Amino acid sequence: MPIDILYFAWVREAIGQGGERVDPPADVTTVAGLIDWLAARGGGYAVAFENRDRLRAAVDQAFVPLDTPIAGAREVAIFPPVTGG
Amino acid sequence: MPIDILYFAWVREAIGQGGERVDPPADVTTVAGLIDWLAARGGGYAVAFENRDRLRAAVDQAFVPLDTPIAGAREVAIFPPVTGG
Amino acid sequence: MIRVVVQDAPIDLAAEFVAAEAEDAGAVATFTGLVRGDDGVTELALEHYPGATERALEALCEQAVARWDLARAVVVHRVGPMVPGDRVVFVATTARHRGAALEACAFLIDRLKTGAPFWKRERRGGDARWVEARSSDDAAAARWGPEA
Amino acid sequence: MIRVVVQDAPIDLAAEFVAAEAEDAGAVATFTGLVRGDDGVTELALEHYPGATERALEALCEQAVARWDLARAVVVHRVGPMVPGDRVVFVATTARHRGAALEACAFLIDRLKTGAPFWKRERRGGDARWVEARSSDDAAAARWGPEA
Repeated sequence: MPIDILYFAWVREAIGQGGERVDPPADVTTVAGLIDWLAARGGGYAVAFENRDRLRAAVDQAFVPLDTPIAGAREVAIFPPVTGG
Repeated sequence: MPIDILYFAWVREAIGQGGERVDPPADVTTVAGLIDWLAARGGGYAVAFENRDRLRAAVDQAFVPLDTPIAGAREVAIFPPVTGG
Repeated sequence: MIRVVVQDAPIDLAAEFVAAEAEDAGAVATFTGLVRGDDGVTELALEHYPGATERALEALCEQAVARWDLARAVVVHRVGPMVPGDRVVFVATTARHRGAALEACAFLIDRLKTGAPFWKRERRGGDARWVEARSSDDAAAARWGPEA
Repeated sequence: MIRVVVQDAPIDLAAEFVAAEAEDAGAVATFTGLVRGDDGVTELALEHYPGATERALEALCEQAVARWDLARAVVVHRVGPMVPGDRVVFVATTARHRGAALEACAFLIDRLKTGAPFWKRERRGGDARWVEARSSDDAAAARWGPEA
């Protein structure tokens, strides 16, 4: 099932776009699996996703750990730790 | 030596004036002694100074305990606990 | 920089705020106390000890600036008669970091409740009475340690 | 009452303040974060996650209102490019008593530093870099207990 992915801050800059619609294979079941699958594309994806400790995620706009399942998710966001305020 | 005394809040209201210049006898040596000497006048003074626990004082604009000496003081203020802010 | 004002005039929040921001400090914390009308109060009158009040507030601000390395500490306190909704006191602190500004602001309002010579009289219709000091104010002031 | 705004426009402090005062609450605490220019920063740009940002801020305000029985919780956060002196964030809390307003204000600014999707990029002349998350922000947020 297609998923909308959003990228923010330096993740967005490395990948070169703010988001895209993807259709991962059935064996991609978590946010971390999605990141692995995208990183395998190489290029900016490999750069953005090199260090998993520096990545945070949201599924359908709720902050979640990277091992969260993506079954049924419509929107997944991948981004650096937040620095607001 | 004459001392200017100031009264505030309900102390002022009971005594009926905001301040006065007094010249206490030599055996009045502390703020508490000054209060005793004034209370002996009776009337509003007796009412204002009936309960020492409800009185606070300043000597030359610095907050002090009631047993503070008044030797050399130019201004003594007697008032209730503060309720600002 | 320390700014202490005791005034009969209404407190001009916008002017005070803009002045507080002018220090390039990064963090501005403020506290404003207003006259509440929800318990039947129709007028609040504040009496103070001219001269001693300003000295006490300046001493509190000096303590706060030294303890939290503030860029600015401001206390504007109104006196005289006020009605519900009027601002009684405005405290502002500025610092490089938010923790210092927030803590110093809480310190100033807690300490000025017990350490500055103001007395409140509340009027409810025809009945006026002097407000009693509250032990919760003493407790709030005491959590900052011994008074200097 | 909760008010959350994420906007490109400058933050109108006077309007926010007057609105916060309108609740007959007695105590108003505010925190304002400004762009600092003292370490060579010439521009600060804030990126955010539209929709998720507002949800996260509203959830924080709801927690604060419930925990401290607030009359009002306000967060106005600016996004986009800013220069030193510009207001980045304004937090206001109102309550009957000052302790609740002050604590809730500190809670909101601590938590929004770590719990809302904003990212800062600083420019110093020709050099731009994304600001790294700070462990001191995590520590400040953690002192309020586990996140809801």
